[in-house]
This record gives sequence, C-alpha cells and structure tokens, in this order.
Amino acid sequence: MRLFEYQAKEIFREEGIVTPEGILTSSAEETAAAADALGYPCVLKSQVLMGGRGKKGLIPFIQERKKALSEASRLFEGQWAVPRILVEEAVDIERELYLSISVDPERAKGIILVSAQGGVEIESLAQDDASKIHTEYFSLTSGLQSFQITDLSYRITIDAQLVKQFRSIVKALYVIFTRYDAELVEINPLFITKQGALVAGDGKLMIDENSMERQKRFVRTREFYESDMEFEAAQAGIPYLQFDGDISLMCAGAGLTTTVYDLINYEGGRVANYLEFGGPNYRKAYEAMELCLRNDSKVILIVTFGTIARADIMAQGIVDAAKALKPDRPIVTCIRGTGEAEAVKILREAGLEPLFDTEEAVKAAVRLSKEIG
Amino acid sequence: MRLFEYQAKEIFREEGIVTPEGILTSSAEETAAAADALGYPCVLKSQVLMGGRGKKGLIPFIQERKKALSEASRLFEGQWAVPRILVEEAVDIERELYLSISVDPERAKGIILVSAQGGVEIESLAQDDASKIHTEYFSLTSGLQSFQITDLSYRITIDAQLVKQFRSIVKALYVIFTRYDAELVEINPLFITKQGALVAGDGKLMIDENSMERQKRFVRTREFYESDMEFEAAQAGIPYLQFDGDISLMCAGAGLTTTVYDLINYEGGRVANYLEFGGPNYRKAYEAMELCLRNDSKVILIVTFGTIARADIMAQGIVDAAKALKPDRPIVTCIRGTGEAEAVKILREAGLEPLFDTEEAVKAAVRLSKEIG
Amino acid sequence: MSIFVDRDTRVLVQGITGNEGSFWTKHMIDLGTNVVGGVTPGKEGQRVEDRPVYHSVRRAVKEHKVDAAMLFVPPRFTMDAVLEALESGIRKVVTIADGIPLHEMVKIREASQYHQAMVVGGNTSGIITPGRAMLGMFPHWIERVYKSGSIGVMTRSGSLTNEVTAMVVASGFGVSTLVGVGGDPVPGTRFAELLPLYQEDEQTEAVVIIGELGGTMEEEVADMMSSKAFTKPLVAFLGGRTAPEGKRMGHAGAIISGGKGSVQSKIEALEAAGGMVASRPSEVGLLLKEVVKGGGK
Amino acid sequence: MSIFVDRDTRVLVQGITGNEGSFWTKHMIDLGTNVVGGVTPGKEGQRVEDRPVYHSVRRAVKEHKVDAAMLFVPPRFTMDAVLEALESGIRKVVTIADGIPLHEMVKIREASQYHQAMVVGGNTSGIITPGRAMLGMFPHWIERVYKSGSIGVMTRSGSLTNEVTAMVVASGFGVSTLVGVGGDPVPGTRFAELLPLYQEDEQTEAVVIIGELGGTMEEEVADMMSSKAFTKPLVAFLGGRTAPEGKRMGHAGAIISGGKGSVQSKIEALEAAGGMVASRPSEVGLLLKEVVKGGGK
Repeated sequence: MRLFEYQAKEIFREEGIVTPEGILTSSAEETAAAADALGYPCVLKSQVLMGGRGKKGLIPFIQERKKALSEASRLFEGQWAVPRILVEEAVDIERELYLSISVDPERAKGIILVSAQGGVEIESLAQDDASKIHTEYFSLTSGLQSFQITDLSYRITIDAQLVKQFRSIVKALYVIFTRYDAELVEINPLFITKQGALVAGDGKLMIDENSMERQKRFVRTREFYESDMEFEAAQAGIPYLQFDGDISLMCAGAGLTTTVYDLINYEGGRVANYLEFGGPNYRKAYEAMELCLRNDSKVILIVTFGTIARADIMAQGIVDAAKALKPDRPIVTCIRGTGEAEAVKILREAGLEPLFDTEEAVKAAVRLSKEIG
Repeated sequence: MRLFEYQAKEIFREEGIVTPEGILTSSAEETAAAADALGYPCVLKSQVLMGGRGKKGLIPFIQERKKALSEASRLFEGQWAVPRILVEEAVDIERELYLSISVDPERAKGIILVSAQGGVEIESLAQDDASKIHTEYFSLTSGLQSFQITDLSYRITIDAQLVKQFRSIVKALYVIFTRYDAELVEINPLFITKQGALVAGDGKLMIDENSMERQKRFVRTREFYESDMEFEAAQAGIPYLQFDGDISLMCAGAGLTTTVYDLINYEGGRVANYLEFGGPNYRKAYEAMELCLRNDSKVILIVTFGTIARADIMAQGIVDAAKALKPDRPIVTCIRGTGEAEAVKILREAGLEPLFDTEEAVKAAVRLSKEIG
Repeated sequence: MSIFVDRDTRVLVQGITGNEGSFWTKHMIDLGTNVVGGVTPGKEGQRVEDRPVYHSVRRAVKEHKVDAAMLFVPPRFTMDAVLEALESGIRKVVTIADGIPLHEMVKIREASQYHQAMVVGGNTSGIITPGRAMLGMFPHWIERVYKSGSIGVMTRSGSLTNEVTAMVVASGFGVSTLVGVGGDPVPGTRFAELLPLYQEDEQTEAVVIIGELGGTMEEEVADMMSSKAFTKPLVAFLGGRTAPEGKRMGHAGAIISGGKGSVQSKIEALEAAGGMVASRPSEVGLLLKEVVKGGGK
Repeated sequence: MSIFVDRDTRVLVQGITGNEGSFWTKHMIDLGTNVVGGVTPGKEGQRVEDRPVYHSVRRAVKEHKVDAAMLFVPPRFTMDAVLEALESGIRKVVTIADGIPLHEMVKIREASQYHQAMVVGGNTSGIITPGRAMLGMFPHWIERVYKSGSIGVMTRSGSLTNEVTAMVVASGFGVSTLVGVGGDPVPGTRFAELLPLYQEDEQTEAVVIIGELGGTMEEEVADMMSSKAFTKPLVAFLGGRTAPEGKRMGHAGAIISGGKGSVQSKIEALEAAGGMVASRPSEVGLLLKEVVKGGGK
C-alpha cells in the first residue's frame, strides 16, 4: 500500500525528520488561506499516488494569492480530480540528495540507496551512472548497525556539519522501515538548504501488503483507488484492475489471469477488467460477475485451472450467478481442474457450452467482442 | 540495580502479567486501611532488597485488622526498619512455578529457566534435582522465537488451558528483559491459582549497572542502599561497602581492594569499609578520606598500584586531604605504579612513611588497629 | 532420483491437524511421500493418517529422522515455523503460505542461508515429482497435467502451472520434478538456486520455467546459462508481456517499476543466453520438441 | 612467537584521536607494536604518531592490511565498533572499555563466535607481551612488573595484576604474554579459550591466572586441565576468598549468588585438576619456583 505524500511526511516528522512547513487542504479557498498563512512563494503539491507529478503540472509553484486560488481550482476540478493539496513553504535549495531503504530480494537483505544527486528517479540515475549511487546492505535479523550509517555518510560528499543530520535521518528512516513493515521508504529529493539543513522535500512510503493486518494505522479509503470499482472489489477481497476494453476477465490465479490478459492483447482484443476469481474467491462467482457486468464490456471470459478451487463449485456458482444477474452479454467459459467432469455437466445443463483450451477460449472471446462491437 | 518487588510488579502489570491486588503503604495506619480495603486474609510484604524475607518474618500472613496494625508497626519500627509494605490479597494457590530470564555468560546467550517447582531458590533446586529445571537458550542478536516458548511450555507439566497464559507471560518477561537491560527478571513463585490463572507471586528485576545511563526510569534513592554512607559514596561515584571493623580501606582497583580485604581477614584484622580509590576516582582523595573518617575505624589503609591513576597525584591528594581533614587515626600507605618515585618523595615530606609491599602494609595496618584497640 | 523430494525423503508436516494440513497429508501419502509425522502445538498424541502428531518439531525429531518439513501454517506464523524446522536440523523446508510478511520472508531467507538450507515458498503449491512424491498441494490426480517424464519445471505461479504443464504433457512429455518457487517478491528459493539440482538430475533432459513480470529471477537464470553452470535446454514461458507499468498484476512480485522487471528484458536476457521463450502456453510443447532429443518420446 | 600480538601484528586503533587513544597509541608504538593506522569518524586526514586516521574501519582496511583492532572507544559505542571491525574481516579485537552494557556484551560475543574471531575485554587493560608489543594500556615502563619471560598470565583484574606480576618478576621470572580478559560478567574471551594458545606457545612454560569470586571461568580452566587440553603448570591467585555472599566486590562479575561462584569452589576445582592455588600474591612466585624447571632461571 502506497501512502500519500502528506501521510509519509507525517510519519517522517514523528521520527524527527524535518519537512517543509505545510498545510493540507481540500478546497481552493482553504488552499489560498493556507498559502497566505505560509507566505509566498509556496508550492501546491497535489496528493495523488501517481509518479511524475511535476511533469503533469500537479505541483505548481505559487507567487501570489490569486494564482493559489486559480491553480487550486484547476487541480481540484480538473482532469486529475485531486482529492487534497499539501500547501508547502518554498525552501531555499542548495542541493538535492536521494535516500531510500528497501529490500533486495536476491541477497535477502535490506538495502539503503543514497545518491548525491537527488530529484531524479533512482532507476534512471542507475542507468545513467551507477557509480553515483551508494548502496549499503543490512541484515533484517541483526538490524542496521550504526557503523554502516557512519561509513555511508562519508561516501557521499556532504559538508562535515551535515553528517550528523544525515545519520539521524538514515536512522529515522530505518526505524520507519522496520516499524511500518515498509517495502520502500524514500526521500527524493532530500533537500540540502542554503541554511545548511537537511529537509525531506518529498516522502514515499509503501507498506507491505502482507503486513497490513498488523499495520492498523493505515486504512485504505476510496482515494487510494483509481476507480469506485477497484475500491469496491478491494472491499470484497477480490483482486481487480480497471481497464477500458471490451472483455471482462474472471479468471483464476494471478499468473493465469495475466497470461489471459496477454493472449487477449495478442489476438487484438481489449481487456475491460482484470479480476481474480479463484483461490480464496472461488465461491464468489456472484460478486465477481456483478463487478464484470458493471463494466461497459461486451464479453465475460472465465478461465480457470484449479486444484482446491474446484471446477464443479465454480461452474455451479457461475450458473447460479447468471440466473440471478441475467447477464446481458455472452459468457465464454474454460473451466478445468479438480471436478472438471462434473463442471462440464453443470455448464452444459445451463446452456453454457464449455471450452477446454485457454487459447481457444481467448480467441472466442475476442471474436465475440468484435462481433458485438 | 535490583528493584523492589513493588516496582518489578508494576512493570510486570504494564506488560500484562497478572499480579495479586496490592496496595503500597508506608505507615501502620495506611497498612491497616489497605488490608481492610483488600479484605482478609492478606499478606504484608516488606519492601526490602534482601533475600529470604519469609524466613526473616518479613512477610506475615494477616487474618484481621488488629494483627495488620501490630505487624506493620513491628516491620516499620523493628530492626529491619522496612521503608514500605506492599499489602497484597491472599491468593488460592494450587501450585507454584519458577520462571526467570537472565544471561549465560559462557554460552553468551539469554537463558530462560523454568521449574514446575516454585517458591524455593533455583540454586538449591539445581543442587537437589537439576532435572526439574528446564532451560531454553536464545540469541540476543536474533531474539527469542515463539517456537522456543511453545516448546518450553510443553516441557513443564501444566494443564492445557494454562499453556496460552504461560506463553504470554514468557513473552512479556522477554520484553521486560530486553527493554530494561535486565541482568535477571524472575517470577518466583509464579502461582497457579485454584481458579486456573497464572499470577506473579513475587517479582525480581535486576537492571544491568552498565545500562543505567539509558534506563532513565530507575533512580537510585536512599532506600536502595543499606546505609547513608553507601548512598553518599554512590552519589559521589565511589564504590563503597560498609562493614563494621577497624580498618578503612582506600585502595585502587576492584581486584586489589578485594585482595587487601582478604589479607586483612587472614591477619585477623577487621575491615571497616571497602572503598575504591583509583580508576576514575584517583583524584578524589579528599572525598574518599572523608568517607573513611566518618567510620568508627582505627586505621586507614591505602594500597594502590596504578597505571593512569598516577602514584604522585594520589600521594599529593592524600597529603592535601590529610592537611584539610586532620585525620584522628594513623594512615598506612603503599602507593606504587606510574610516578611512584615522586610519590615517595611527596609522602615522606608530609611525614607519611610509605611502604612498598602490600602484605607488609596490611600487617602494619592490622597491628595498628589492635594496638589502638 | 528426483530432486528435493523422493520416496525415501522423510517428511514432517507442520500444521498437520488443520484442514489443509490433514487434507494434503493424505494426498502426499497417497502419491507415495514418506510422511513420518506431524506437528501442531497442543495436539500431541493425536494421529493424522495414522502418523503421530507432536507439540513441536524438537519433540518430533527426537522420535523420527526427518529430512524435510512441509508447512501448512498460516502466513503470520510461517517464519516461526521455518525457524523451528531449521533449528531442529531440517535442511529442506517447503511452505505454501500465501501472505508471509515481506520482512519476515527476508529473515527466513537469511536464516536459510545461515543454516545452508533450502526453503521453498511461500505463495506456492510446493514441489511434486509426479508418480513418486509431493511436498505441497497439486492436483496430482489430473493425469494430463501430472505425468512423470523428463522435463523439469520451475514456476512462480499456481493455476498457470497447470495450464503450461498440461501443454508439456499434451506434447508427449512428462515432468521430472516441478518446483513452485512462489509468487512473492522474496521467495525462499530462487530459480537460479534450483538450476544446479536440475543440472545434476539424470531424469531431467530439459527445464521449463514459468515466469512473469517483476523481479530478476529470470535474468539470474540467464546468467547461470551464460556461465555454463546450467547447460541443458531451457524453455521459458513468461506472463505479463503486455502488462502496463506500475500496476500490480496479481502476484505481489509481479510489478514493473522504473523500467526494471519487464518481460521484454527477461526475454532478451534468456534468448541471449541460449534459452527459448514461448509466447503462448501452447508453444512450450512445440519448443520442447525442438530441443529435446526424440522429442516427446 | 608471542600469543595474540607480536611485532608483525598489524594493528588498527579505533578511537585513535581521543585522549586515551592517542596517549596509548604512542606507548604501544614505543614498545614495538606495529600500529598501521587509526579510525575516528570525521577525522580522516589527520595523523596520530604519524599514522593515518580514517573515517571508518572499512576505509582503513582498503588502504592497509590489518590483523588486529585495538579499541579506545567509550562503552556505549563499543558494540558498534567491534561489529565494524569484525565486518571488515578483522579477527582479533581488544577493547578496554569499562561499562559495556551487558546485553551488548552478549551480542559482541555472539558476533565474535559467528565470525570465529577473538574479542578480548572489556573492562581490561588489554594484552601485553613485555618488550615486544602491546594492545592496551599497561605501565610497561615499570620494569619490575613488565619483564619478558616464560610465564603466561591471564587476569580478570587491573591493579591486582600489577601486584601479582610484580611478585612473579620478584621471584626471578618474567612474563611471556599477559592477557587481561576483564572484570565484566560476560567477557569477550574467557580464560579457557586462551589456554590452547598458551599450550602451543613455546615461550610459555607455566601459566598464572589471576581470578576472583563470581562466575565460572576458573572452573572452566580446571576442566581444560582435567581433560588434558592444557598440560603446563598452572598457578592461580584468586581474590575474594573472604568476601561475604551477595555483595558485589568491585567488578560486576565478582559476586557470589546462591552459593555459586565462591572462591572455595574454584580452589577445589583447580586443585583437583592439578593446579596450584596461592593464598597471597607473594605465594605465586614461590609456587612457580616449585613447578617451573630451573625456577626463576
């Protein structure tokens, strides 16, 4: 779960990391008042989860109240429908650093990345000049040791009087990383101000999905999702991604669903939604089909190959759901695995002629989606 | 630093370990009122740091108010001059267990000791029948693991429904052990009540002396010391132990001071006080001599063999202190090590004829202590 | 000889009395797996499929020699159960748990490296040597998927594995040993770490890897091939070729970020190292026929 | 060849720019110790006794081969400094710090065992091979104490060591290598772990241990003698024979509790194993004369 910048910064401050003075707003009026309070120039930072906010014009620099009002209106009401704006004082920047802590899956270690060149994406920096990135690995069993932070602080070229601040920030970030089960905690850019202070210019904190149960602090409200449908699916525990094509997927297993997604694209079809109907959800045919039907799709494609997710139960669920929901579009089924003979019988009795080959099913779905087109 | 029972139990409760209902009192009246409030029978637990309180009559069992008053008076005003009493409800005890966490120096591991037989000292149990003690070692680097607690809980014979409680208590004790830098945290006895609950009958928590700087919670007030002198010496940072003999020691180094203590006993002398005048204290001749003079001793014996604790500086300190304090008893000096030639000169000039052999100095001091006797 | 698990591998089942544990214990035994006992705290004295249950792994290994531990334990207790197995000297561990916290998975891998053990999973169906033995939960009863043969399979997926393996069998091949490394970002064992076992395994003539977007496991396989540490034919199928950047497609490990982990880069690495990449499941069998002598018998 | 440190041992001094660090670095060099450099974060570029100073151990070991680290670092930073040395591949570490937190000392010993290293201290003066080399802070300028010879000395004390060693020298002997293991309850290295070095050391004809009440280090020495892992003559002096139970006499490690750790039990163990125990410092020399061939030359 990725947090909003303002949430990450709130946690940063709790651990002693300095951030620019800021006020969170949710209307243009509030934004202008906040800008007045902080003084000009200031920055309107749109609280959205996508990257590249600067390039998209979502972080306007503001010199006066009138502009604060107009820009805030544009952000709140424009195409991005920004839910909140973090109004922040402008900072006198001398330089920008990059700093993050995450996990290296291959080494199975925590990893700190630091670059004396901040503000750009670390991945593009890595491609340009990997020597500019300093790495420090640490054990999650025995923890990050102070001497590692010390050594790291002398690998980047910063003024001697910044070293202590830098070490404190790394320590704080490590505490956040472990306490909040973070996949990633990142400060990019980490400002070095003209006054000689280190200030977190941005904040990115991603919580491990598998640890959400014990990370009670973070609640996934509607604004964490790009659409109502994704939000509702998540509430129902159904993995769901919204696209804008013609074919609704209702497939079992992440890998198989992704493969079906690929095959549809190969065949020139377009996916309306990704939906996992399997694993713990294999009895949720009704909920899954309802989500599919709410899409403006032309076909529902069901592909499964289950073990515990028994084919006969899934087939019965689909038949029952179809009876209740009376779908206005064709359903292509390709249901295999445990109990598949029984499943075939159930589907046939309900008039849903089953297919047995995934690629064939995909072709059928794409063909139907175009015919109906 | 060993805490009082009531302090240990306060920490136990914070971590979810159940203790008997109790009220802390410091007068006989308060004690009787507390007993009334808790109901009879109840127990008056003298808050002193010595062991074997039961045998010394410091934990009377109380059936009625009158007895509460008289027993409390005896404890507060009697030979033990108990500073506080913890009045506790009586518990219906089915059985008693022993449970502790400490450090095994040889293995360099944390160690949990559990015995299904509580209430007695673990050391005597170890001598009687070591098979009754169950041990579990854990790494302080990677920490105690749940499975270790689980396995341990099935090694002692307790009812199935107590296992969960037992595991929680071990976990809580481990948290206390690590959070408070404990040398030892012990529950002995750990009651199994007739109602099927686990209740900490006693509480012992010893904080590592070397961690006191970061364990701000624990302040050493007067009541942690057996005498005013020990308390004052501790405030001055001088290791000091009170005895009741004739010879005041003012020696450098723990090992050497202890050896001088032994040698005095061999020679039939008696030590008035143990005092370390060396290491960080080698410039504290005045404070050290003043402490010695406040004793009812007959001789002061000074033995040092210093490296950084320079003999000449110590000698000058002693000479200056003697001038200021005008000691009413003889001083025997045996000051060697760095700068000893200069030291000899300083002592001789002040009329303190130095000795150079520790055993000779001890003999001289013992002889003097008897002559003056 | 199969890799990792065979009929003589003595298996301890942790979490044996649960629904999943007891269900799959029966199936593992049915297939020939040598399950010697199980563990569930508080259930010592019970029996599952006539195997004794113990309170703890330590108690079990006092009574039985154990070569491998099979875990049917919920995700948040998995680290503890793995550490317990490793501490008792068990050097092969399989966990199917879906939802192991990331940091705990890192600690599992650290402990596994420390003990020089192999922990496979989580978020996987486990390991199967068709017709012989199984550590996990595969529909071994579906013969058109789980047929013995000469193709080693390594996979990050579940249902997709059935899909691809069915294609392998349909092309006339069978499977030597299938190892599901799982769909988590930090699997206990990585593809590249299993390759030496397949390299040595006489039964295995070629290896199929079922990968997907995200991470670098497929690139590591390519490295092993380039350095000639693995020299048998290799066919890969990779899901998520057309996946959009930044969206998590199913598995937590299946995400492209900052241009890394795309299927395209994996394909390039594997092909440069001499591997073959199928673009559809059905192509896997066709490619195998090209590279395996006497393809499909 | 001396044990632990000799003239060819390349020594890095951590905390070299502090008062203690620079003072004792000079003395270590004066005695012949091969100090190659030092570490103090923030002081790279400075020189102490003409040796270069680095920000970190890692940076130092990039420039120098290092065999041993000598720490003049405050107690609460000691664990970090030890871990830093071990992580950089240094396998011999001496720390003089007095006041290392108990739990951190346990972690130091855990790390030391993991790295198969030897960490001596804290709360000690260190190690000296009179006339040759020193890791620590001994008054090597006092000839009647620090004279080269054939007696190995291991000690838990400071001033008492000077006292006893003076007696050794007064009896006509000298010291091969003296190791102060320190007065803490959990020393980094225990007497028994050093005995094999003295056993192998050709210069050492007999060993003197200066122990005290508390702990079991002396009993472990007795075990080594009983098992014939150590066969040279051994004389012990133990402080605290008359110490009352339950009082901490000086060192944190010097406490009798529950009847364990009394000097009496140590004496019994050592004598049963063939060792000799002096009751006064002056007896140490007399006993050495009895057991060493051509006693005192």
